[in-house]
Amino acid sequence: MSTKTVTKEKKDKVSPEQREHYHHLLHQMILIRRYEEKAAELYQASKIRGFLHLYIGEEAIATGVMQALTPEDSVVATYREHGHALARGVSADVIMAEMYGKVTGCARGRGGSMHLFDKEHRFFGGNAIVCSHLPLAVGIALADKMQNKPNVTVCFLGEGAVAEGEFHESLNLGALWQTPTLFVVENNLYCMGTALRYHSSNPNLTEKAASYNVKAVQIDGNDVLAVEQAAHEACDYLRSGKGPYFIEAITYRFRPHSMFDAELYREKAEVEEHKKRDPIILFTNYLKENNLIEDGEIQAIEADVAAVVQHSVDFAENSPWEEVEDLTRFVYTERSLS
Amino acid sequence: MSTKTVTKEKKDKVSPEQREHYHHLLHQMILIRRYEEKAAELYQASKIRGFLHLYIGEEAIATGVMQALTPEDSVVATYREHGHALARGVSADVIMAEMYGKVTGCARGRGGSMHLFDKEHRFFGGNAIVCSHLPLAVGIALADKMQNKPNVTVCFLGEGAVAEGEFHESLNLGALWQTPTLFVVENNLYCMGTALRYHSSNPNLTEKAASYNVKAVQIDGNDVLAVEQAAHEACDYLRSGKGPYFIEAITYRFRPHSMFDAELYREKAEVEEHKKRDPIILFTNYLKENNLIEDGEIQAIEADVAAVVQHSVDFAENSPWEEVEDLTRFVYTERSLS
Amino acid sequence: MTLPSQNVIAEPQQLVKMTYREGMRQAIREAMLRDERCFLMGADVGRYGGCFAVSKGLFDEFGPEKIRDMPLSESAIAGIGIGASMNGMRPIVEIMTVNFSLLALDQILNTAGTLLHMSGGLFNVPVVIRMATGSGRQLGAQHAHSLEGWYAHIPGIKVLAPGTVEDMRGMLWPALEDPDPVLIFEQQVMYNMTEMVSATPVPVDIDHAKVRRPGKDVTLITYGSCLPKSMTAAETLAQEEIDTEVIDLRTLRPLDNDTIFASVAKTHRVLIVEEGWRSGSLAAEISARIMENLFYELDRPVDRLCASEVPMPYSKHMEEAAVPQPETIAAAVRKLVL
Amino acid sequence: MTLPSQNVIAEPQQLVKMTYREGMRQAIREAMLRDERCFLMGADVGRYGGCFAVSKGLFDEFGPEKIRDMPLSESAIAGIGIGASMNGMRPIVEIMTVNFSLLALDQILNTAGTLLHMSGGLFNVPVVIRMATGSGRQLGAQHAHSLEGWYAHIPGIKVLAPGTVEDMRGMLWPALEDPDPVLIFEQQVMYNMTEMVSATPVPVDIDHAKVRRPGKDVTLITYGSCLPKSMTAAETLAQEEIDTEVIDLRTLRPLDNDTIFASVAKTHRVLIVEEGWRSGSLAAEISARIMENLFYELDRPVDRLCASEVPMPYSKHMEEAAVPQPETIAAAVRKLVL
Ligand SMILES: Cc1ncc(C[n+]2csc(CCOP(=O)(O)OP(=O)(O)O)c2C)c(N)n1
Ligand SMILES: Cc1ncc(C[n+]2csc(CCOP(=O)(O)OP(=O)(O)O)c2C)c(N)n1
Ligand SMILES: [Mg+2]
Ligand SMILES: [Mg+2]
Repeated sequence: MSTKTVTKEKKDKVSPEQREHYHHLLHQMILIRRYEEKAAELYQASKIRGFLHLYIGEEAIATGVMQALTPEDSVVATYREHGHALARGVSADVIMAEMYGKVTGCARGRGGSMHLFDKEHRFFGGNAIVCSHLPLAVGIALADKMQNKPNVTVCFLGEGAVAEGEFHESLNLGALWQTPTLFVVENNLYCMGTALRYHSSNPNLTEKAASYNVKAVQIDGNDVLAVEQAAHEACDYLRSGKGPYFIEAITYRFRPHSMFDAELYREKAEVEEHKKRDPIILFTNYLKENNLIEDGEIQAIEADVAAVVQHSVDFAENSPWEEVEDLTRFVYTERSLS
Repeated sequence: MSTKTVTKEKKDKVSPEQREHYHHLLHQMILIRRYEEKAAELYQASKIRGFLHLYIGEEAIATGVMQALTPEDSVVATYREHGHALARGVSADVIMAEMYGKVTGCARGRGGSMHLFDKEHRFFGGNAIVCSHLPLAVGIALADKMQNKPNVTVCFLGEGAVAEGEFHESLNLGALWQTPTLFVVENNLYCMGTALRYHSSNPNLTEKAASYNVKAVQIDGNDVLAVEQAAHEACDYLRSGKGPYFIEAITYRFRPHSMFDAELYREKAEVEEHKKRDPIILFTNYLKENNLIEDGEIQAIEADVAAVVQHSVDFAENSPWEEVEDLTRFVYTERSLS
Repeated sequence: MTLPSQNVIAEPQQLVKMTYREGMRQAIREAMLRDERCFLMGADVGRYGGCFAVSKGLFDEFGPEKIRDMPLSESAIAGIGIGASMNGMRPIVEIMTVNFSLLALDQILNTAGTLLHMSGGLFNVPVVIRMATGSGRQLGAQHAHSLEGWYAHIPGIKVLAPGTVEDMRGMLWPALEDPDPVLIFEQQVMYNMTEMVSATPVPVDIDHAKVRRPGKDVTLITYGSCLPKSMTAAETLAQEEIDTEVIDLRTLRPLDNDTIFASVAKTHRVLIVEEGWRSGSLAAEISARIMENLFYELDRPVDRLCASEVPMPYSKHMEEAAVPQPETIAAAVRKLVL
Repeated sequence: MTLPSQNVIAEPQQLVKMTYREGMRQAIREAMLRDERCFLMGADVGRYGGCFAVSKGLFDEFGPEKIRDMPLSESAIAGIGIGASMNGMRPIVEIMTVNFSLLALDQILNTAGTLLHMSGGLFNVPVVIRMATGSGRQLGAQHAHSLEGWYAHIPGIKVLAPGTVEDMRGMLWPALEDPDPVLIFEQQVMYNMTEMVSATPVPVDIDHAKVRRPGKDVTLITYGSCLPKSMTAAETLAQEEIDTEVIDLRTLRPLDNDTIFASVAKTHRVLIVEEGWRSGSLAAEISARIMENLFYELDRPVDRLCASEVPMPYSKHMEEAAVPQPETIAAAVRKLVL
């Protein structure tokens, strides 16, 4: 595990725009955190059902990466994707409605927590077969490349996905065809209950990625500024047409894998140890130490976030269910595509 | 492609046993060659049907590797496996009968050229789904390991198989569990009609294998002595329990991929160039230069081989077909296993 | 290990309350104690305790060699299990759920299903592959398939579907005794279901379907999660003086025609209930067999109640609408006796 | 590109002799010329000319960007095609044969089949996936499956099975126009079959089955390689004054009930012929539908003639015995009119 902490140099001269940007990053991370804390609560209250995978502890990654994207870029994510969807700009309301299973959800309540979709934000799911979204991401990027569009496709995956055959096939093909795909591995050290050393004969994932001739870097995934910087470097590289890029962001999942996990495989103390490097605390401290934020501003962020979260809950609560008669709609397309 | 030629040092003092061993190697290679030349002829005569993949040009690999095995070791091969079966000691008669589709064939005529099997010689096929036999080989080796048997399992594969997801999964698991599996990649530069550079973003296969922490070496697959030596080193390593081993043997397929290949993807001249490094010619020259074989001895080998080949054809010709009533036998086992 | 004849166990058994989950856990435990060739392998079977907690505690009891945690590599998981079974071991392979088993389908169909026949009867594949199946937990389109009936299309494999705790407890033993590949499909939604079962292990007769409720008016053929639903429906119908015979298929391949036909010849009216998609369902196969063998016995056309042909929606009301429920089952039976 | 209405093409077409293989080659060529979003991708589609020579010549005409050679990575091949189709392209994906498609089944079922429904109608998957299917060439157990009827179980995809050169030539166009995933199963054994077809492309009506031979005594329902065999059988039967109506399903999912039912209502006797394994066959589904809808119209129970439930043997006489032949088809029809 990386032990690097958030960039230490004093930032005395920071432009107002930069300051605002920092606040935006903090806002995003706090939004994801509070939103998921609420989701966990709603799960206990049986408002949300199915599998619910929380991103708590990993917020810096989605937040940092999204800063480097344009609206035309594409995002493909796993089942642990509330953070990615929120950071990409998908409305908190429609995500919450989706988790409630309401028709106003971003997938009409058919997807649930694991299958968030948003066409406008080019958010291609919410995919719950581990690693099956990697070929998708290569294909989406290939299509951009063949259409001479300067876009990148970001694909988030867990370190557990690295063992799947499709990882191998996708990295090879992405590299072979030089598709503008950014693979971001969120290495939270566990694949459900299996630590990396028990499922990978070589736990050095950047070495694995490099064996496909894919440019690969390892970063501190709890340091939002480090993630942001790495994402910018990656996207510059990708937009210059040099082929895929691989970021391994080391992080930690503070919560159980899903709501059904008794966490037999790790000690409480280990979790507590990692919580000391909570990405939100790290970044807040950094901002405070550098006089880049005031307490009141933090409170304002919290207040704003609380309002957004509450609004999403109200929206979901007050939304209707999909009509049962519509069950068989969208198995096939209703109208012809242009 | 490797440019190394067969080991050059003069061998002045060679024991009679060693001399005999060399003749055995040559005999094996010539047997495979003549046997397959006959098979090609029989294909033209419609005696053999289906897919027929010839090993011609690659004989040094199977021949060399088998020298390091004990009868208790296991062999798992591809659809291009006549050479492996012969070198492993499977009877030429039952292989030929199999290719004829006769009930006396090593798989009752149900397998054909791509599916040779022999339980006594622990020859686990003849597998025709590219790469699907790698997990088998890891599993067979795992079973030996769990039963504390000192055996190794050799798995032959083509370089085309390296792109499949199962390659990745199998190397990882073999390495993770330290199974005594020897992966022998017969790199004949083409996956059907696709040259390595068009299907692998990194054409350095030992580098790929090493990224799993698997011990990997590249050798000249046309040099039977180099292959034999590498196989011995590999098996020593494997029997000492250090985990899987990967040999990339560079070679060339002189014939089309199968009998249905128009060879649009390579020039005749390229094939001719490679034929200069015919493993049989290289080894014969080496033996001659070192006075390790006389012309008469070569003729004797050819005569013996011709008799074996002819015997196999006669055997096949004179064998009966399986009864049609037996079609549904062996979908399930007829008796309970002990 | 050998299977005690069922007749031997004639003395009354002490009964204990057990969950469906515990039934399989005990069965695995007992198999491991009985036969040292047995071991459990799969992702998260060990330290995590099994994705559905089936193997919880076994890692502590048997250790990492016998309860083998694996990476997410479904194809290799199946293939290694197959290989190990061919070389003296009796692996119990867990592929978390049927949804992920599609990644292992090549191994199941092309390797496990073919090897015995293709090798002319030489190579048995005595592997047992377990996986969870079915909907009912709001897990959405990629986690709620019921494909066991679809798997029953594959020659060379056997398909078991325990619908009671007794069967869950008692099917593994005969499955492990079977010389051929056996798939066991466990109903996700039933893991917490309890039943009184024998305190000592009793192997179940996997060659025959079982009449769970005798009746004279209608034959209701089902299995798995639709069995308890059908029993409930039958109770409701009994109050309306409709006497329903409920047949639990138990084994989906090979199907036990005799038990089915005997019941149809008695009742002359048939409903088949299952959770698979209707087109190409196992229910279609049963309907076709009845057509072919008992056409002139039928008072009414055989009817099927299957799942809607949709990827499973997340929201509860939609998921419930997509599959048979006690009310819809009862309604379908009523239509047959009108 | 838009599909010309079939009515528009009313003028007599110039006819040319064409093979089934050439039919698809021309269809691909025409699609590429018509629509710049189209490209062909798959292993050996380019330099080799396609494993069955379907795309021979296209690499020279369109170049490596449009005729994309790929590694052996079936899952990624399918997944990348799906991804590219979701982002503006119209890929024609070739997965050599149905036997290897099992490696891509997760992508086909869990991704292509679910995305539209799971995303609440947001994301279309307009991909076309082609593969060869069927037996008849002595390719043995791992190269001779007929699984298209099995694929027809999957919601969200369409399954086409050209049984004539006309259909092979004319199905790709409407398949590419279709906003949903379409699988095209090409009969290996028919690639050399010739027919007179229109010199200019004519799209085929993929929404309806086609009566290939009107008749009044018996309805024979079939498709693909069993179509010519059934036509031969029908001619034989005609000489015995048995008038057989032959229905070519053409599209296996969704099934065209109307055409089937209309014929059954006329003849009252039905035989379904296909090359898939009997249990769980598409034939079972059709039989069940007839049972449910036309029970009282039937003079005899619907009969099925399918493949023996065995992995396909290599030897010619056994392979022939395993699947329907004109003689066995005729015999089965005779039994219906006795
Ligand atoms: C193919 C497949 N196998 C297994 C699962 C069950 N599963 C869901 S999430 C998960 C763990 C994945 O771990 P990782 O990739 O590290 O991501 P993380 O959950 O840690 O973010 C598993 C095993 C699945 N969804 N798909
Ligand atoms: C999964 C799968 N995909 C495709 C094929 C078709 N196929 C048979 S052999 C072959 C080439 C394999 O090349 P390589 O691994 O280099 O072995 P070689 O034939 O050169 O010995 C292909 C593509 C197959 N049998 N299995
Ligand atoms: Mg993880
Ligand atoms: Mg090769």
